[in-house]
Amino acid sequence: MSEDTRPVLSATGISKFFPGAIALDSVDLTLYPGEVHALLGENGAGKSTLIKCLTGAYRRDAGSIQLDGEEISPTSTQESQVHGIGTVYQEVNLLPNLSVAENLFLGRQPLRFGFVSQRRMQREARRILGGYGLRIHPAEPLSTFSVAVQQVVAIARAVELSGKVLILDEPTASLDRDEVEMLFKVIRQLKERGLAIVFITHFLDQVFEICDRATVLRNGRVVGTRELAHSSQTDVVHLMLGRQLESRVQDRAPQTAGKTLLEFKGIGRKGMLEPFDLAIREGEVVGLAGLLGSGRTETANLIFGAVPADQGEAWLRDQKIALTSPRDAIRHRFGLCPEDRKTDGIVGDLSVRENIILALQARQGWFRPLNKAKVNELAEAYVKALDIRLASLDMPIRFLSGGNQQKALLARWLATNPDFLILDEPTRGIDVGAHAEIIALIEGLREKGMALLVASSELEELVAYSTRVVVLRDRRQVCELHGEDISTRNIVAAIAQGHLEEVA
Amino acid sequence: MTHGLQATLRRVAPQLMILAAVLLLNVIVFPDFFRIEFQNGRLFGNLVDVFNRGAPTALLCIGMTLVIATRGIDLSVGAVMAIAGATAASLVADGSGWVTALLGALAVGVLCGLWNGVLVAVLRIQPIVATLVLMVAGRGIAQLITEGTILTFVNPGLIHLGAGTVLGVPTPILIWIGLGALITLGVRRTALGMLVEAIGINESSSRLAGINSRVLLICVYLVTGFCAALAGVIVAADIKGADANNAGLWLELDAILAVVIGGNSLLGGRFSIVASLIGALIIQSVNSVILLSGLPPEFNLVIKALIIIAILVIQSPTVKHALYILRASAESAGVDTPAASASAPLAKSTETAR
Amino acid sequence: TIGFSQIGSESGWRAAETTVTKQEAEKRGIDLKFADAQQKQENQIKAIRSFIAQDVDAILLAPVVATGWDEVLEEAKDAEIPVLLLDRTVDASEDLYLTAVTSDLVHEGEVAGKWLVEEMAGKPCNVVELQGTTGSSPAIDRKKGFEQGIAGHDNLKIIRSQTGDFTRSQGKVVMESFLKAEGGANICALYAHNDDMAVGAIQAIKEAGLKPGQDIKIVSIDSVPDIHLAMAAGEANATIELTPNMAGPALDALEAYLSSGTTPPKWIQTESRLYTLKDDNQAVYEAKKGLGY
Amino acid sequence: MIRSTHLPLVVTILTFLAAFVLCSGQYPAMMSTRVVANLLTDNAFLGIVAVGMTFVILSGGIDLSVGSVIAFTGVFLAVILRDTSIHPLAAFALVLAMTIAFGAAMGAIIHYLDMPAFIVTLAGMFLARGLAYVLSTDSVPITHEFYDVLQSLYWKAPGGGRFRLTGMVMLATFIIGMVVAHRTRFGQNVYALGGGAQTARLMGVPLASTTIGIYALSGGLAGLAGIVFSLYTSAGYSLATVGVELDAIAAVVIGGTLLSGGSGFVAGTFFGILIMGLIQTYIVFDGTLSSWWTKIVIGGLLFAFILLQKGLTWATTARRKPLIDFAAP
Ligand SMILES: Nc1ncnc2c1ncn2[C@@H]1O[C@H](COP(=O)(O)OP(=O)(O)OP(=O)(O)O)[C@@H](O)[C@H]1O
Ligand SMILES: Nc1ncnc2c1ncn2[C@@H]1O[C@H](COP(=O)(O)OP(=O)(O)OP(=O)(O)O)[C@@H](O)[C@H]1O
Ligand SMILES: [Mg+2]
Ligand SMILES: [Mg+2]
Repeated sequence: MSEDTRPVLSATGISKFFPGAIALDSVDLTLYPGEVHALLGENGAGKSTLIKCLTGAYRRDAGSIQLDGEEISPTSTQESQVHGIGTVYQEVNLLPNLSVAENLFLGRQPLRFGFVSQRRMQREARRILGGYGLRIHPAEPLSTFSVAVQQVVAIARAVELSGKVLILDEPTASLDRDEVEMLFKVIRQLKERGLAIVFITHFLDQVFEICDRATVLRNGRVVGTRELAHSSQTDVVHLMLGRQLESRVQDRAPQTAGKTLLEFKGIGRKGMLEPFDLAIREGEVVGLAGLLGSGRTETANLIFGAVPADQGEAWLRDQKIALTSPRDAIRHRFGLCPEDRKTDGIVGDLSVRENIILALQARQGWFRPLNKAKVNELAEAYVKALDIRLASLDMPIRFLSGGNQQKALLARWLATNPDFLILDEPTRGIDVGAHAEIIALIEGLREKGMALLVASSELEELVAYSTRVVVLRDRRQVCELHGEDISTRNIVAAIAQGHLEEVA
Repeated sequence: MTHGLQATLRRVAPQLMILAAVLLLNVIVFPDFFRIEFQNGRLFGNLVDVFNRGAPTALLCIGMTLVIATRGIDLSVGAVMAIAGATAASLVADGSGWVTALLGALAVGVLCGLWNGVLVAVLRIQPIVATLVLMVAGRGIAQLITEGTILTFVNPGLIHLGAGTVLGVPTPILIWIGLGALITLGVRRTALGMLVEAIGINESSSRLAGINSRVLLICVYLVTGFCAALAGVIVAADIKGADANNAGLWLELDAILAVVIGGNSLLGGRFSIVASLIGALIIQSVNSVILLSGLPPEFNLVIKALIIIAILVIQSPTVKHALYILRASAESAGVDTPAASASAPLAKSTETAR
Repeated sequence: TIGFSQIGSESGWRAAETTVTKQEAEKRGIDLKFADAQQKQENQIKAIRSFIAQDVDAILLAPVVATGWDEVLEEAKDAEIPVLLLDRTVDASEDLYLTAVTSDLVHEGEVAGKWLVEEMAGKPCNVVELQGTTGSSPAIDRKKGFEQGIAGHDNLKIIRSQTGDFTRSQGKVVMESFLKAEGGANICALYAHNDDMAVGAIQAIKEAGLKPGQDIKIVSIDSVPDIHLAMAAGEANATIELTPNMAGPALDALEAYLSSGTTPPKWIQTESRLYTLKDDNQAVYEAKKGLGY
Repeated sequence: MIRSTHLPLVVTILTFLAAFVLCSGQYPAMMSTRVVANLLTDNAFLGIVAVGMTFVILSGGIDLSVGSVIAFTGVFLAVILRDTSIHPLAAFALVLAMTIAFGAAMGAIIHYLDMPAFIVTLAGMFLARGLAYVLSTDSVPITHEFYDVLQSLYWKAPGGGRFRLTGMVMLATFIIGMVVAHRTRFGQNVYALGGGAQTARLMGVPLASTTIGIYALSGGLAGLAGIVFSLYTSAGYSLATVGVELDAIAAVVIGGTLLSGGSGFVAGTFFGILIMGLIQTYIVFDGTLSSWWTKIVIGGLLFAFILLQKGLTWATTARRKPLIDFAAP
């Protein structure tokens, strides 16, 4: 990163306006060859918008971009690909109906006599994915694979496309440690080849592990650029939030759980989840830990009735209940914040307000609309309580940044005042500030006597709020950790144990 | 309340403007267009005709708007009209009273809606294919009832629904305005409107939020069947006979067109029944231009196509956006009002980026 | 076995033709294979080809349009299957079919025109015309015939002509607009290409407060039962019959040809009878009611 | 190994074969070269438009204008051959250029004005039919000797079946369509568009040229179908081929292509066409159905096929096992 190397890409004065919001206000970004550059900022700071402007997915309203000293102005992502800028956008952006190989090579398929050669394409795909430790059949449609695999394919595609710059927008949000390691290995190789890499994430550990410099955005403006070797986490966090993050007391939650609320006996579904028993008491947070694909999401969906169980029974306050649909569950005052907020969570074109009251209204029934004043009061209260950043309650929720969407979804369920709340990856894509708030929120809810089931891939977080952790492996419960036993190390051990067995 | 009215007016403003333009076109080809007389116990005039003849399309587009809001489409409404008309006619022919006939026809329409709804919501067949089945078979069923003939009837009660008047106003006008108002209030004064929009935008999310999307979807198709049946009865009553071969033929396309001209997206979501109804009036006004112009019928379709294309282009998101920018920059070029200067940087910079 | 390729069932008259054809076949003990083409020529061609593949003894064809039959008729000829045309001839060489039993569409229009000329007896008269479906041959020919019929009589003037798609409801709608555009008093006669449109128009005239049949003379074609009912009530003035019994003469000709080899004439014209108020329309109505119109 | 994505295709083919065997069991005359040749000849124009429709539907769109474009092509050819001395081949080229331009214009409107294909092509349908009326309301026979030459090009198989040029044109269209769909970048872009336009855009698929290309292709194939139809009937008629777009859509859907786009096969459409042709042939062979029962039975069979497909798809996805992804590091 010596001062005299010429930047690969330098953007100056990039601005982007949305109706009612200034997403980017004269942002500068400079990338040098062979550097990994972190782009940091709170939810809604404008990170995704910035890279969309850089790559031509959005038309920028002002500013100029220079690539290798030459002015470029990509008007489509295709154009930026031609310039050698490969990008992974925030939500997985691949085509589920095409095969893995076709996704990898879309737009630059190997040709033979002018025709696409499927055979060569698949051979190449196998080779490329092998480099990420992924051994799959590349002719299968992408939709048959889990989100994690899709994410890796998206990364592989972007890497293949990037001759000069690689941009990764929260690529690790749905990856496990091992995959993250694999990704970092690839990034280091690319760095050696002299590529400039933009890395967006909310995991500061990862930032300090892999990145050289960081540019921090706040409210659409650059508030600073730092050499990471010479700065600390607190410094960066301070820059991001504009305030200090109170260090939280790491007291273990006292064991004051109430009486048993729910009991599942031998509940399961063939081909999806092995039968398991689980009891949850009031004022208890049960954490679900496991590797990708271990069945955490399945457990959550099964308990919520989103995918009905085909065996076992459920008891609520010693009464047997039927859980065949989300509606049943909601009637019994359950709530579920799903993992994939884009497809299962938000209702994109409805306003933020309507999204917040949706579940409450659905429970109230078709013919008893919530009155307007109450709706506004509720929505405003939650926007304030969760610090959701928005231009207006009337704006469609899909215009919110990813993290703010997540908070709005939390608000939806809190508004129903549930007895039992299931959170599937509640902090995915959420910034450090909000992360702390959500953890505090979970503890607050528990103290009020709510029962929670939280699935998460972030072990530190699980350790922080769980009163009990259930470890899953291969869609089966393998062990349960209580009280003092709950620690990152023990969870990792419990997960890994299964791994060793499997290999043996 | 007034706030809601204002919002509605803002929503339908483009449609109203287009309607005004097409009506103006009518006046150009026929200067007496707006003259309304009271003649022979009924209002009599071209404008009355537009409202009266627009009734079937208007009725269809009430239901169609809801179906389209759920990201569906119903191609079978024309056929359902034929079935309902045939049912009503054959019931009065068998000696039933007009009330029985009407109820019977409506019941049959609802049944057709149920069939479509089950195909879409339970069997998960894509709406366009699911309703294609009834579109093809339905006319056959209607002909089965009438045995291919025009089933003429003389029951005055039934005829009154299509050709009669109430206080001088043709009954169909009252029926479609009444039903339109009823259903608009029905969906907007309850939570139904929002829930329908929610399942149209993202069904999976809606289901997880506890909306009974399956039943709601079926209900929407039931409403469409009901509206189609009512339209069928009116059309049959109008000519005092059930014409299974021609009643409602291709009218589903007009209804869909009306919904789109009403500014509703075929991709589901936000909807406005009032705007669709104005869309129906626009289509009928276009038909009226064609009839009044006196041009040879060979040109009917070309004229209709050109006017519709013009309307759609004006309404397209791209043109709307361009107009918005144009207006904003025109404002900023003018007097330096605070509002104008506030919107100026936005408009200008968007332009330079092009 | 005889195959019958019918156009479809787009109108009451068509349904009646189908019914009568089936009755005539049954009367003669013929096994009739019926194929409805849903108004599509391609379906008719498919049907004929299938009949050939089944090796039927003869084919009855009611062609939807005059052109486009050469190829398939040649195939029928190769397979030595006689083809008889009903209610419309085709633009094909005459040796490709045995005979055509049709009315003369132009003649029908002409009869209507002549009737109106006589009825008006030189008085000035503004005529409005309800055309059939744009592009269909009855619409074209009946328009032509009518114009021929009134040619040279300058007192008759066609002031408006628009399509009513052969349907009752369109007939009514278009008549309504005529009445408004021209004013009821300005219209003295209506010529409709078929009775259904006339029946619809009669309602429109009544709703406008005028007396159909008196204030506005009405002449139309087909002679379906409902128009006779209207005529019996004095609400319509004349209709020209297009008989639905095309199959009778055709089957007679076919039987003669098959049994004794007598080649029938290439064109068997059915009678285009004019009915006016002088006829006993109530009786005609009763007689026709059961024919499946 | 049959890949899961190929299943709808296999199902369609099996359905056709089973149906054909069943029908032949009832009417032995159906097992003849005549019937087979008729299936090809009579459905030639429908097959050709259905290929274009397959591309459109694969991309997540729809084209309602094809029936009218066929009619327009026929009338245009008939009128131009009647009124001028231009050679039919030149007229073919001219009309193809026109229909391609027409389709491209619709594609451009759909893309640049961001309007739904359903509505744009509906307006296109009105316009094309309207233009046909303006050219001539009457049906115009075509009597050029070149037409006779083209029509006399057939191979008479033993058993009386005539395999005509038009049928071969359809087969060729299908084969080329298959190659384009699966072996060219354009084809891949079509599938990509059907998988999600926004995503495809972010992945760098050129949306504008692909969309315009798709509708131009559909328009051009409708023009070709119009030429075939004019050979088939030796005439141009403005009321011809009403509702053919619905037949084409039905054939595409029966052939296993999803109307929502992104999944399906050109080859499936071929069997969809054959199945529809078979249904009609069966109804004619039966010969006892009245007009109304014909409609009801066609609707019912359509429903049966959709249901069969649905059931098979459901049965197979329910059993689909998740694939194990990551190798141990
Ligand atoms: N199409 C749009 N219309 C209006 N506002 C928008 C639109 N897209 C984004 N915004 C707003 O722009 C701001 C920046 O959003 P962006 O997605 O870039 O945030 P981000 O930094 O990527 O956040 P996150 O970490 O949550 O992903 C947000 O306030 C968002 O609400
Ligand atoms: N629709 C599907 N079809 C086939 N397999 C699926 C499907 N959905 C999920 N799976 C498989 O089920 C397993 C569980 O996936 P899932 O992502 O739900 O697990 P998880 O433990 O919740 O992981 P995470 O939440 O960290 O992504 C994975 O192996 C995945 O491939
Ligand atoms: Mg983002
Ligand atoms: Mg999960």
